[in-house]
Amino acid sequence: MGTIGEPPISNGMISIRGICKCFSSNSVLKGIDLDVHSGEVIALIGGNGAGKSTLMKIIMGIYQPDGGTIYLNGEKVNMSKPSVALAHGIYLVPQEPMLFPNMSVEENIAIGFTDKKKELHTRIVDIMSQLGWEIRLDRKANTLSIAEQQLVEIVRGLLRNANILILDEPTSSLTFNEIKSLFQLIEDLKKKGICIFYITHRLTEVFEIATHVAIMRDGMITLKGLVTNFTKEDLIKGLLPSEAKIKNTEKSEDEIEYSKLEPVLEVKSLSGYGFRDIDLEVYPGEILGVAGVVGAGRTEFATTVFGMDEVKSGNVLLDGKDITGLSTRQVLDKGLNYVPEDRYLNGIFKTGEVGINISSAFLRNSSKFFLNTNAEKNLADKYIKDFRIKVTGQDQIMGSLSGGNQQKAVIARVLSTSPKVVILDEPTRGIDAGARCDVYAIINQLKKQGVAVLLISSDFEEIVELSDRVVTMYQGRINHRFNKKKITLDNLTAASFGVYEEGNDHEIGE
Amino acid sequence: MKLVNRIFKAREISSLAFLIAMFLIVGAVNPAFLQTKNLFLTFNGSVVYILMAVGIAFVILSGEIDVSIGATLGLSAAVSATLLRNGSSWGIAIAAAVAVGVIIGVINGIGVTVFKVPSIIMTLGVNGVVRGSIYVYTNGKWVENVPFDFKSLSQATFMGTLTYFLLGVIVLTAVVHLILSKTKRGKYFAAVGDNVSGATLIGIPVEGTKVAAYITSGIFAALAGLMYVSRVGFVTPTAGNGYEMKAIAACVLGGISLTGGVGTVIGAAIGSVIMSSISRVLVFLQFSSDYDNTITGILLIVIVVADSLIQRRLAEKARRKRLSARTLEEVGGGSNE
Amino acid sequence: MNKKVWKNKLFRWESALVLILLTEIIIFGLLNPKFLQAKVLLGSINDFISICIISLFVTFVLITGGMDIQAGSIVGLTSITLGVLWQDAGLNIWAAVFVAILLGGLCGAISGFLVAFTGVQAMVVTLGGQFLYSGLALAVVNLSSSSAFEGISGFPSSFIKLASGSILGIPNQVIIFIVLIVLSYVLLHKTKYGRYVFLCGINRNAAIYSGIKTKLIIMSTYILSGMSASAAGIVLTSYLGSARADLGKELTLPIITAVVLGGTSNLGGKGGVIGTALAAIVIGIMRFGLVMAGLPTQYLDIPIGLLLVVAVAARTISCNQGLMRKVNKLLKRA
Amino acid sequence: GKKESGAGKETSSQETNADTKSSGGEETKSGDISVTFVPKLSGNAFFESANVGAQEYAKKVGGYSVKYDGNPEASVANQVAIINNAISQGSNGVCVSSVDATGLDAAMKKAKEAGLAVVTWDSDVSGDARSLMVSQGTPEQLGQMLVDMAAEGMEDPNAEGITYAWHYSQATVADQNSWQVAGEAYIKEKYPNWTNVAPNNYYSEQDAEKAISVGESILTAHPDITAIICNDSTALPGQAQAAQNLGLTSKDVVITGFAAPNSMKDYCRAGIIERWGLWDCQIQGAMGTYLAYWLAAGNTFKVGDKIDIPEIGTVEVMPNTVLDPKAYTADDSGVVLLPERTVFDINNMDNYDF
Ligand SMILES: Nc1ncnc2c1ncn2[C@@H]1O[C@H](COP(=O)(O)OP(=O)(O)OP(=O)(O)O)[C@@H](O)[C@H]1O
Ligand SMILES: Nc1ncnc2c1ncn2[C@@H]1O[C@H](COP(=O)(O)OP(=O)(O)OP(=O)(O)O)[C@@H](O)[C@H]1O
Ligand SMILES: [Mg+2]
Ligand SMILES: [Mg+2]
Repeated sequence: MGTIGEPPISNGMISIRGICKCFSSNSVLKGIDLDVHSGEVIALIGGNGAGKSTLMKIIMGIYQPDGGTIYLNGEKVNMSKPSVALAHGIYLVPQEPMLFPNMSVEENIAIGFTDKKKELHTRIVDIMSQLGWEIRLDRKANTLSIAEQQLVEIVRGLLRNANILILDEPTSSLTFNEIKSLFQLIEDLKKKGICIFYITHRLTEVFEIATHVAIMRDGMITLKGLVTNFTKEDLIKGLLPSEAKIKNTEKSEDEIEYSKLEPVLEVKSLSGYGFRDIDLEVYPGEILGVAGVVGAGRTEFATTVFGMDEVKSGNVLLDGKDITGLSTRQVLDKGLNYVPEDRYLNGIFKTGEVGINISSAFLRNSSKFFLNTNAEKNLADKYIKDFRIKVTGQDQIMGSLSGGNQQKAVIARVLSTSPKVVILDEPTRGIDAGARCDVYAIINQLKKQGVAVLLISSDFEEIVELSDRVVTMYQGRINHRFNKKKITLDNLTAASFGVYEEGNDHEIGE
Repeated sequence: MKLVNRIFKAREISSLAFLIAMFLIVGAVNPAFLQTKNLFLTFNGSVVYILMAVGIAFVILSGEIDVSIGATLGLSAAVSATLLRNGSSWGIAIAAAVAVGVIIGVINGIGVTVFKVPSIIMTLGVNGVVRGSIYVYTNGKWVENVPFDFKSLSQATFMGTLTYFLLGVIVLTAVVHLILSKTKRGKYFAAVGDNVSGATLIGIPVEGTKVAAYITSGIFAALAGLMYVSRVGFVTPTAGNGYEMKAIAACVLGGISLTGGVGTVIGAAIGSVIMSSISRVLVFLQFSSDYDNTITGILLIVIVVADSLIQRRLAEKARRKRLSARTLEEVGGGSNE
Repeated sequence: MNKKVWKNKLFRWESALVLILLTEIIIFGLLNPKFLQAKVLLGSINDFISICIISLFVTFVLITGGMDIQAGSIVGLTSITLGVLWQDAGLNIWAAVFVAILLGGLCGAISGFLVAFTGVQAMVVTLGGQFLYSGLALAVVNLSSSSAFEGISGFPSSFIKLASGSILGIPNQVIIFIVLIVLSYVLLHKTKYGRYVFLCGINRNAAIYSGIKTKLIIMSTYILSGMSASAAGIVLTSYLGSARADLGKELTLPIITAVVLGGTSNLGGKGGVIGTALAAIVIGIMRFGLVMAGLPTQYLDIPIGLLLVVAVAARTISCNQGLMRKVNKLLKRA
Repeated sequence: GKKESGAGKETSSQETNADTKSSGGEETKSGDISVTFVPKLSGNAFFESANVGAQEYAKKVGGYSVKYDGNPEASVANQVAIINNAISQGSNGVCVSSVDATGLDAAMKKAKEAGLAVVTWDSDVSGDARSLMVSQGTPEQLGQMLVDMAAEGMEDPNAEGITYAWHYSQATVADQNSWQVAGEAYIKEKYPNWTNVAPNNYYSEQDAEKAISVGESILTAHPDITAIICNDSTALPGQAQAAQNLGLTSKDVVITGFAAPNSMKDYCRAGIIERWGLWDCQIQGAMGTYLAYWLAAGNTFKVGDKIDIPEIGTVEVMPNTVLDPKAYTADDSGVVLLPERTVFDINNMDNYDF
């Protein structure tokens, strides 16, 4: 539904008219029209690769549009480069943090500001405390976890006093408390009359803070309007490809007979850096959810089991065999594999082809010395088909895929080693509803095949939906365990913040 | 404690420590080395290297490399020396030399930013062209008989021992350091080298910054060329051959990371003093000059490896401390740091 | 961009190199007919064979995202060691050759180890290696009865034949080169090892998470380039009939030039040996031809430098429409 | 560069004509004869002025043209490449100053077989690999010359406690080292009272900056050193500059060696250095290239013959053994010794301009 002719320029604080963009052959934006007024928060939702980030990058002047114009308060502006956008009070908090790794947090926030160092510092401290986020300002950015990096990016954006603020999936790796405080702040900004683009894949958030919502699909805006005019179902309908059914993840309600089963993975009072005294066992065909707030130590626990970090004490048994302190390579061979949290840092071969990405772990067992190109091809094709990875071919360059498809490819690689145990760390981070359903389907698939799944996620809805049992981590320790009945949002949230008491908890169907 | 860590982290401090240690050891073996006279000779003798290193530091900080500075030194030296010999005024000679530096810098900059030629290739090519032009310009001959007054400039001293050259270089380095560490635009160089896309996002003119870096390194190489002429008094077509590698090594010794974004020109200056002292040190240690390269190589590797290991240990220690800290917190403290 | 495009790109670049090569041959042939005599043309390879041999394997190093500026100095070290082993230690010449190759591998291994295990930038380590190994070469001479400046000569003719002989009119050096091209091509593009080399270059972390022993892979590439350097040293020694400590000291930059001109990215993760081989020949023939055309050697750096910059600039531009537009705009303005 | 490269181009185009006429065959009319003049490295004062001599002489005598072809890097491989190029390019003769005593043998023999006249100058290859060598003298002669110049600078060379050192380019260059070796031997016998403070010598790799810093260090590390012998044309001015930086003059330390007059005149006037030496490399270059032409033109010689060189004089072809007793001897391989070597000082230096 591209625009025919130029509609009159509204008095929007920012008005976008007929923006088009294509990368080489792939046309990503096909004539976008959008108006946002002061004090509005427009939630931009849409599948991976719908073109949300691209549109924002164009507004920010990072990419040049192939066609179309941008009006600020009615007058035409040529966003030739970011400095122009900044000069007009536009600021983009990018989807993937772009900090300066060798600078301290403070320098990262301060760079580009002209104000006095002193008052800037006080402002930073203020906003931090206002948000209740605690990151030491003198830490080097390259020691920050992905989540912390995102916090810093947000703080930077808020400090800019931009009058048009773009938040591209700011909460993709945050958890409740951070998000809550962020939303309070956004409310204030609303009142100040700042207009905000808010990109997210979490529909609940849309209803929490957005005034307007726009859905993008295949480079066009398929529906837009006041949030109040829509229900969650409407949005989901609008998101999914017209004929696709809304939920293809049939939640398997059948209880697992634990008594009959031997645990595949046993962790016995494991202590390492960032966590201690972890006791848990995962059974074949079970999904064990691991909930917790950012910094709870879940990633550290997972990576340590995966042989990336040093074990302080305790041990890990896989099929009763001790795999404590083995190298990643050995752990892999023993049949445990891990989907990393930071996709860009540890997950993808950005400039490599999708095929190469998928086969990279499978190669070792595929052939002795020479490459077995056929086996590779078949493998890649299989997963691209099964996981509905959206590519022009298995030889598309990974970096040009959208987040969701990249994530699917990474999961494909992990499964290509046919592991007995899979650890998924934030498997749906920055992934759209459609892809999310696919990933859930994949996970349930694994469950059926009798693979044991350890699901780390900051998105508790996800955990509630998928897990058979849940442990919550709090400050590096497992502080509570929940069986199927007791897995509810409130319980998990309470437990993750260490304020859960037995008894006054909510059984499902109470 | 914090201070100690800070000092450990400030790489240039540890290279300074190394420099001092080296001098003391040599002094222990052969006290003649520690005579103030000789120390000043050593420092005065490293001005050319310091200029080269400080100049190239801009390029390395901004994440690129420049292997054409050796040739730049050669050409600017040849040009200025020829002018001086043919009786033109100092002003003209200096202007000409600097012009050479600027032009080469601009060419490098354009090639790397506009035509996106990998910097090693761009400057490698330019290096060849410039080196060749020296032969064309000098017709392969030496440029000799530079006027005595210009030569004597290199010996003019401030309070007896400290040459004006050294004084100037020190001041220059200090100023540059302040610019890079304190001013908004100065910080851009490291920022660009640290994360290009991040720099673009916050509106830093990435390409402009890189061009500026190359021009700076060109100018500094040209100044080095002038000092070369004044110190040496004649210019061979091979003047400055291989200095680019020495300058790079100096930067590395001084704690500048070749991946960009990390380091200070102070460090570069210290590194160049180390580099230029080695051949002197060997004389005092009674080592055969045969081992000149062997020792340079070993020093370079040992220092850099040792340093990198220390830095990594510190980072890892910090990380683990932070992580453990989170687990040891009293249950109930709601923070996650 | 999809594979066909991507493949085309490499393909296009390699064929571009072939084109450059042909034009060179034609032009120089017109300037000096002698140039076209097969004997002359093939013979000319003798004088840049070492660059060809070494750059083939330095390609591996660059693909892992590393850098190797020490290969040149390993050539000299190998050559003199070979001489000393044969003359002073009285080793059989072929045994000496074997040891020399191992030595080259060892030198590579040392640098490679430091690069892979201590995380020091490759450029720095190999810069150190460059100083170190050229220095060691002199140290080795001091072990020998003959002094550094004389060099060691009088090798058995069987050894001299290695480089100066020919089979069916094809100089041995050319044959050696072809064999090595095939070898490195298969190794890099047809084996798992080669794939791992690429993966390490694209994203080392991801490679680790895929269970690849990145440290060993990275280290191994330096061993390969070290051994190729010693191979070159041996060929050169045999060709000159004299073992010297200072052989190859001027090769460093030409090698890097050949590799990158061949289309290998100095940022890692991308490249190939065919391009390298072609580029090495393009440069070699260019030098040779220009001299044949009467240009004194000392001016050679100018055209070579220009070729390098222009060629690579042309490549990057043609690969990038955005740039294309920009450049066109610039040209229009001018 | 114009004049020179111009000359180069000119000759090459002539050759191509020649070749097309005589299909690469070697019978050539004089006037088409071209000689490739190969220095150890280009851009070095010594070789550059030798080239000037060669070029000017060729113009004067006529009948042949000289192409100067050297590589900025002094290395065997480079020189072999240059000789090969000369062969395939159809040059009629080469006149080489070899960086390696044996490394060029193969290439030179190849040139000989290809019918080129092969002559060496300044620094030789094996006797059987070339016809004539234009020598500035034997290593002994030059080593002695260096030592004698040093001795002359001292009040009393036979006094006790005389210390000295050698400072030149590198351990790997042939001639400078052979002079040093010969000089050492000469000192042993003639001045046993001298002591070498650095038996393994100081090197400055033809880097002027390095020559100065090494020079300064020598003078401070050995404050009372009597003499420093710099048998390298970069090391000598560098060493002199170092002395100047330390405010030393020829009274305090004797600095001498080989370098082109122009590069040392200032230091001599400043009283930092009294005497240094060289042979007239311009004449040497002229003779070398002329003899190459002479042979290429079809003339032959036997050891003992006399060859007349226009305007320079008549020279006698001596057996190779004058340079090295155990050298290869044959009728068609001999040595021509240059008239003589010059010692420059304040009085005569201005008669020379190279
Ligand atoms: N630099 C680029 N080069 C080529 N293609 C690109 C580039 N950036 C984005 N694309 C393509 O443009 C499309 C839109 O990407 P974009 O990142 O805007 O999607 P998105 O809506 O932000 O997805 P997500 O929700 O995963 O962030 C994707 O198909 C992607 O492959
Ligand atoms: N690359 C890194 N270098 C140093 N420290 C890191 C790195 N990555 C993470 N950390 C530290 O580990 C801590 C945990 O990171 P993160 O927020 O991912 O914790 P986590 O336990 O994974 O949280 P979650 O439970 O949400 O996964 C961070 O607070 C950070 O201090
Ligand atoms: Mg996006
Ligand atoms: Mg995590």
